[in-house]
Amino acid sequence: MKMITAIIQPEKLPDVKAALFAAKVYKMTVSNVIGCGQQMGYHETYRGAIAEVNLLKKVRIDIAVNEDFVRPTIEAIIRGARTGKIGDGKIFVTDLLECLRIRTGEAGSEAIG
Amino acid sequence: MKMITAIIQPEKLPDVKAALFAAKVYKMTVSNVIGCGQQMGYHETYRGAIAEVNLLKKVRIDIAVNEDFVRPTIEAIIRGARTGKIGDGKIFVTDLLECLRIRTGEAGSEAIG
Amino acid sequence: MKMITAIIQPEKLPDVKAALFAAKVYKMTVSNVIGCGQQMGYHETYRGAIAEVNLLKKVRIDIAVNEDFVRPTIEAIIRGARTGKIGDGKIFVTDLLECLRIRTGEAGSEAIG
Amino acid sequence: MSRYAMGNRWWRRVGMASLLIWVVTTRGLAQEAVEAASAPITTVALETAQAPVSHEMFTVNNTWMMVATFLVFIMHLGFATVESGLNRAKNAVNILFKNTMIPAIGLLTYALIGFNLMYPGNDNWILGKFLGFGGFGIGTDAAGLTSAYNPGYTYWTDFLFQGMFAATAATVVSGAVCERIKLKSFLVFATLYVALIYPWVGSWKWGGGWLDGMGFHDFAGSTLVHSVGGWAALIGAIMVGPRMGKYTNGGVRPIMGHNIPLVVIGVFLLWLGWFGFNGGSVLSAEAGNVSFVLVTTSLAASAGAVGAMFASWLLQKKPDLTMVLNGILAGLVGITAGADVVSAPASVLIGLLAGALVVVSVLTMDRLRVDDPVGAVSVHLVCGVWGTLAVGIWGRGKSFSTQLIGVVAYGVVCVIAALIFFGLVRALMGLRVSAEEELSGLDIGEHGMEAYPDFQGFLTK
Amino acid sequence: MSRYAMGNRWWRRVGMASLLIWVVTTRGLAQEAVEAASAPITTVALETAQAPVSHEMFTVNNTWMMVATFLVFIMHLGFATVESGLNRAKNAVNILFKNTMIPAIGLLTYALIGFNLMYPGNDNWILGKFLGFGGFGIGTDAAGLTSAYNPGYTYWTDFLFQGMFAATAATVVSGAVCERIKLKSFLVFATLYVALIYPWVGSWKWGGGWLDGMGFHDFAGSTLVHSVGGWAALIGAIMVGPRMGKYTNGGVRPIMGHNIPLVVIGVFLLWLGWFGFNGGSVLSAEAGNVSFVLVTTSLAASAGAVGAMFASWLLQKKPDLTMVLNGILAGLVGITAGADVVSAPASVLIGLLAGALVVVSVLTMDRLRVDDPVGAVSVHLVCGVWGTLAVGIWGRGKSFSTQLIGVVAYGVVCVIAALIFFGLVRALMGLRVSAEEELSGLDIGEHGMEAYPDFQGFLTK
Amino acid sequence: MSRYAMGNRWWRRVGMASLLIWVVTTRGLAQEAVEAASAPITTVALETAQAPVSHEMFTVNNTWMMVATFLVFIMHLGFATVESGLNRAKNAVNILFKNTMIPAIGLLTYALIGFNLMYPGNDNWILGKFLGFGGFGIGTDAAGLTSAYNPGYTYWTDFLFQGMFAATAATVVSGAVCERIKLKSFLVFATLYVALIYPWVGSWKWGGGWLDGMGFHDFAGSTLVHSVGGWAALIGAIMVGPRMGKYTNGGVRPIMGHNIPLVVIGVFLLWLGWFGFNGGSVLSAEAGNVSFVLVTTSLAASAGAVGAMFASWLLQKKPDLTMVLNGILAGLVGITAGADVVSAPASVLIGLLAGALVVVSVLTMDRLRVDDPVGAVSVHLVCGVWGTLAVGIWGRGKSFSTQLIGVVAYGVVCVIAALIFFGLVRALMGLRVSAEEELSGLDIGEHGMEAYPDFQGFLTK
Ligand SMILES: Nc1ncnc2c1ncn2[C@@H]1O[C@H](COP(=O)(O)OP(=O)(O)O)[C@@H](O)[C@H]1O
Ligand SMILES: Nc1ncnc2c1ncn2[C@@H]1O[C@H](COP(=O)(O)OP(=O)(O)O)[C@@H](O)[C@H]1O
Ligand SMILES: Nc1ncnc2c1ncn2[C@@H]1O[C@H](COP(=O)(O)OP(=O)(O)O)[C@@H](O)[C@H]1O
Repeated sequence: MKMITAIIQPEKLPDVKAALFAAKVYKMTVSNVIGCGQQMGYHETYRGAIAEVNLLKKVRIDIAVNEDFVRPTIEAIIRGARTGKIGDGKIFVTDLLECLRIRTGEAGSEAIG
Repeated sequence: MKMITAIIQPEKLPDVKAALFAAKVYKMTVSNVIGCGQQMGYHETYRGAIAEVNLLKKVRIDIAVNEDFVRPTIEAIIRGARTGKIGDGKIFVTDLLECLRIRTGEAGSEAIG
Repeated sequence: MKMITAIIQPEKLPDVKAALFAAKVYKMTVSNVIGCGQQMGYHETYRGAIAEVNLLKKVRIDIAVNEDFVRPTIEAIIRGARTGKIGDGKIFVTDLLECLRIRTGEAGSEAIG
Repeated sequence: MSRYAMGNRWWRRVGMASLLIWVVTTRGLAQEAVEAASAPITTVALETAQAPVSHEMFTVNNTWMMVATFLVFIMHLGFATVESGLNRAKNAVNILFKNTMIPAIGLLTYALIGFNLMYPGNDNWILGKFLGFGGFGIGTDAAGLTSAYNPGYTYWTDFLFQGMFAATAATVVSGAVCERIKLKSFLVFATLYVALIYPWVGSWKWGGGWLDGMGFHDFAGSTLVHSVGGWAALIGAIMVGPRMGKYTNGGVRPIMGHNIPLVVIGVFLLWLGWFGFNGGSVLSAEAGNVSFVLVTTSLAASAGAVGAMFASWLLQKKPDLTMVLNGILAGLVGITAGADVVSAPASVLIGLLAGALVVVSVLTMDRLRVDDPVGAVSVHLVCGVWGTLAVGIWGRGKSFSTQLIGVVAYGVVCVIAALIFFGLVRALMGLRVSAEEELSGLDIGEHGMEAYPDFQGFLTK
Repeated sequence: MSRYAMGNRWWRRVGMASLLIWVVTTRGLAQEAVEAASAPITTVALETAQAPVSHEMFTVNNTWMMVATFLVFIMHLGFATVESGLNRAKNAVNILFKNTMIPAIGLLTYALIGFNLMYPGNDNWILGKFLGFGGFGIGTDAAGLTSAYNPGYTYWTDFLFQGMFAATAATVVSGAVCERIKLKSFLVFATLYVALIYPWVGSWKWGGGWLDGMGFHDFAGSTLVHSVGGWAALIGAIMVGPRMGKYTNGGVRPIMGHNIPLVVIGVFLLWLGWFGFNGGSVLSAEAGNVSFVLVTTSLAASAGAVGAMFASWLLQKKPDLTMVLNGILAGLVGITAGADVVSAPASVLIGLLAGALVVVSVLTMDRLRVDDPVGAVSVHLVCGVWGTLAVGIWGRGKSFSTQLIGVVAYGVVCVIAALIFFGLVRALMGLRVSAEEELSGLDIGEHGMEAYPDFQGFLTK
Repeated sequence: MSRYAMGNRWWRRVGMASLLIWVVTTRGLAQEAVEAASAPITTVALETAQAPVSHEMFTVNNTWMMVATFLVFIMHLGFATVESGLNRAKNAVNILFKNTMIPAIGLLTYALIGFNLMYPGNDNWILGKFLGFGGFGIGTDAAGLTSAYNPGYTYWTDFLFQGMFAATAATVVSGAVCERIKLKSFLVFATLYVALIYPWVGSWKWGGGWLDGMGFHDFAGSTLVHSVGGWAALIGAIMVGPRMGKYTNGGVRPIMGHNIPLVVIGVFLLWLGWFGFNGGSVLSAEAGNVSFVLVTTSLAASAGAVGAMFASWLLQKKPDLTMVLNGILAGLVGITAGADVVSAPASVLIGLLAGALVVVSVLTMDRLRVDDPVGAVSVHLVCGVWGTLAVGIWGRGKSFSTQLIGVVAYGVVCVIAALIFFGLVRALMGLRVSAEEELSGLDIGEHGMEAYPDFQGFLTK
């Protein structure tokens, strides 16, 4: 099992969700983050002082999947999130040792879906 | 060392915290997430348009533990979070290579607690 | 590749960012968390009832790095975040199997930076 | 389940029954009251308008009119909070910016040109009773400060009271086109519309123009203020197009207001302001007239809330607070044309129907794919028309057909004017911000700042 | 440490000393002033009540009373923001919904039935001077528009001013039972209580009933409005039970207000509104009387803030803003019964003690496990009783025992009425939402929407 | 790009041209109007001040003055919301606490000492016309309730109207030192400054002191209220030092206001309040005078918004809403000294320049490293001085040099007083909270609570 973590543009979340659903990936956990990458921040000016906002608003998606879902999930994310512009984001994959469904106590691959 | 990540119902946080404390697990990091699983979203209606809210509010708990604490921690979470209803959540376990206490520079198992 | 996750005091974020930049680490993802560690919470009183806030506000930083950046990154975080007082925080290191840049599809070490 | 349903039915029945009882038991008395109340308006008040009044009376009248002016002024804050609250956090600064500039621009242009366009005086008509102009700027001699000018107020109070009304029309437009219109484009349109169209068409009735001569009745502006703004709002909403993501795959996606307490603050302030809007439109402190107008105004607002609550509960299954709030405004807009000439029970009916109407209208607008984030068209245009026509139904001695002529005349001219001005602005400066700016919000795009920088938002909104 | 403590003590001493100086140095003068001020109220004003006044005077009086009406109206916004601000974000829409509907329902039922139940007139008493009714609906003949009706205001102003008061009683209840009561159940209770109980018991004093005959003094409603609402709030809070998680393992868990600026906005609006609540209760614009009442009102409010600040600093160790805000309201409720008959220094004392009292009362209520999220019982009931009794202490020529009889009489009847109505509603429709709904919030449960959808909340609240 | 730029230039040109047209076309008339308007103020009004007025007139006058009092009262809510909105969420409770206590403390100290220090009466001057005192406490005999006291209002109205002004000076200071000053230290300073300095220096002009004798003109307090507060704000901001992180490595880091809708609410309430601040300063309801003052006030506020918008767009490239809001306040502060003696076009110019000035001043203050979170010094001091001097330029028959003397006199004394009081407080209790407390916020540190506990903030703010 793997944990796939994607950092994407906030406004692309609906598209990524749609792409994931199309790829039959229905489960995910989403959170707000701010990030700093190749993309430059935009400028806010406030009462004459200029703030370079170098931490930009991003959305983080965590998806736990079985091995055979790793590729389709990554592809779906890319399909939904890519615009070709700097700031599109990153995908990170880590190893998932165990997964449990709290309600039933099921563990491993069956608990993931 | 392992990193235990649980996604639970927001209103169960106090119970889970109590169960963890009872199991002598005192350290944790908590954050807000929204998630999408087997549970159906509720409906919001706003000025006549119906929004299916398919990302529900959840709470994420991250706990770094030594090997011998893995079982007790997981059991404590389940004890605190289980209601038997869909939406109870998931627990994920990943491998933790290193842990450091910033204040002292201690590393490994002793830094975790 | 490794994923470095640090939990720090919110007010030290600017210092940590500066230390990371000085160490040539420019990419990171930041989020708000609340945490519970050795540090005692402060007390809020509200209309006569006392609330011990035992989950304190913290900032979480996630940084994906190549192997040779692990040490410098950890050292930079410690340099920026350490005050010597309880509550300085923790650093966790996990293994990162894969990293992809959504915009270009690049993978692995080159995608990280 | 069934007990619940019963409670529900029972509750409704009691409401309906009570209203009926009242309408029946009080019809006679109320009718008398209207007669009593409206008598002074048409006779005593007009007489005093000729005859000079005592210095004391003049001072009371003027004091009342100043208070009314303040109340109308605070409506601009009401509009600002309603509109920003009903939109997304990422556009709040932009909306507040517009609503802050509108009264400022409104007062300045009204001083420069509007006042003398709207009230040209008897000798300054240029085109029949269709267009007049009294010259640029404001100013008066000593007579303007006494009851020789008017038994109800000084020249300066007159200017300020009318000037506070002026900007309202532009504010109505603001609500319908927000979250996607360019700041500069809106400011230019609003300035032109407020400086030229509002006062010009206003002169037809309040300036003593052709519609006034015909007997058209619009006491405080259901048509002259609200539907004049409403028509431009409708044209603007259509021309600028719906917000991205509002209508997708045949469905309507709700875009929720980000701060409901702000909306409540706004609606209460607007109700408060309406006491001045309608109460001040008596143009003197004449006790019987003003207090009667305040009662019809309040009853219509209350009934609007109740009407919208039931309509919303019925049609949307759950009672929608934003609909109830729109219902209050609907009741207020509805009673504005006839607050002085309908009975108290009639004012309840006008409000009740306006409250229900606004719910249906909001749902219908979405079906027609006209994206009006705050329901400005439904509140100000639809209920403005309804209120004006209602005068023809329940107003003592008013003619339905004359009311209809007025409604149509304003509709035609305002639609044409809005088309021309919005068209011009679109051609010269463009109407709509870029898709990127719309996504990241106009606050960053137009102003480089955020309304709530300390709070973490749901970033996908 | 010790310097800090000294500074602290020093500061307090100066405060105390200053107050003393003032009380001492001005007692004589102030006493005179009260006599001077209250003389017209009891003599001149009553005389003018008989004698007709000039048209000018009538118009000023009526204008003032209309302004007072507006001020009381805006109190409803004050209540709405105070209550929603002092509760959790997940229940904000629900609270605002109730507070928006209350004035609407209040005005309509007052028009239908309340006005004629509260002011039956001399000839319509049915049960001694205990219950009277003047018939359904409102309406008047031409005399109602002149000083023949009343030297202070027209029939319509009378209705509207009193109608704005009416809903206040229900609003008080709303604050005590919020975050767990069913929407429909509350609306039914509120409608019944406002339509029947408030006007009925109000008639005992202001309608010229039996308590008025006894010499009971309640100038603007410490008892008639605030404790009438407060008793029902107490019964409601007990019957609906505490919010989940409020009292656990013998401890009190604070449930914090989600938006403190909203609470501040509300309290300032309430203070503003009280100028009309008390100032308008003079029932004319009589300069000396009204302005004196405004001064006692303001001094009591100010002293309430100071009293609550010190009490809170002493008992809670840190100065709690919500307590200071409650202290202002406490001072206002406290002075309401006697604003016309106590001296300026006495008004400071009444306010100071009310401010301290409200802090102690809020802490005590929690010890008694009566969960009152906004402190409605402490502010309106406890300080309402305090203010009514204070008239018996410092009020010129008032009897403590008569005041006590009044307090008890209202208490008995209101408690019984609240028990019956809440009991009926509980039996027929249930009082409390399900535990799930309470956890996820009434905004989703009752209205299917959120107050702040763009913001990320702490989900465990 | 180039079309955009052109649109931009074209827009500006139209604005300028329009203003010019108006100034030119109306200068003559307007001048007359000022003469007409100011004639009664200097002659009729003063005469009536001697002659008794009818009971009716007295009642209208007093009613108007009470309304003005309410409007000034609500300014305190305006200040509270502006200041808290322009600062960070973590300090909101602290700021609101101060702004809630200030009017309470202000009214109580004004009753105890201030009123008789500011208006000592003719016989109580102690040091020439430089310092007088009429004794502790307030109170009056029956004459104080009639026009024998004053044709414009009763003794009690006089006290309350002036008392509402008093606290304003302290509020101005609060805005400049917030987010880092200790609560107790501020409260002690504010109490001293409001109880002693404000009324003492106020007596020089409004109490009939030496500056009044010289012909210094400050109609409603550009200097007496606003710059008196502004000087202390300047000294306070310097002595307490800039907020941590504001000025770093030679750069200015913006610290953004956390709730812009709150700021908008506040500015509208302040504008509303200014109708009473300036309109009430006529000290009677005299129709011509009051209404003229309301017009100059509104035009200056509007022009302030426009001036600040253009200045901000020019200097900051994007139109900054907080600057426009400051611009409105700047226009209002600017017109306050001369609202009764400048023409309508001059009021537009005063406002326009004040609006531009405030933007430049805010930017300059940051360059000087004086950290003033809300721009209090720029609004109240800089524009207060500007407004006072403008009377010397455009005010009918006013002398520039006398105005300058007044400005300097107030500056010298207020700076010295602020230095002494702030110095004393610093020595005895310390001025500034600890760095830890500043980082985690004064809400936790001073009050142990948060303003928005349900919302997740960006924790690094
Ligand atoms: N090495 C990294 N570690 C942690 N987060 C990263 C890293 N690289 C990128 N991110 C996250 O991804 C977001 C997008 O990165 P960005 O550099 O803008 O993407 P791209 O290089 O594809 O344009 C960043 O804002 C940050 O949150
Ligand atoms: N495969 C997954 N990857 C990431 N998050 C998941 C996954 N499965 C579940 N979750 C998270 O757990 C939450 C609860 O899941 P849910 O399906 O409702 O639990 P259950 O199946 O036990 O009823 C979801 O809202 C989501 O945030
Ligand atoms: N074992 C752990 N698992 C998860 N989070 C932890 C753990 N230990 C510490 N943390 C996080 O780090 C934060 C700081 O911990 P704290 O104990 O105060 O640090 P220190 O021990 O260095 O003083 C905590 O608030 C919590 O969010």
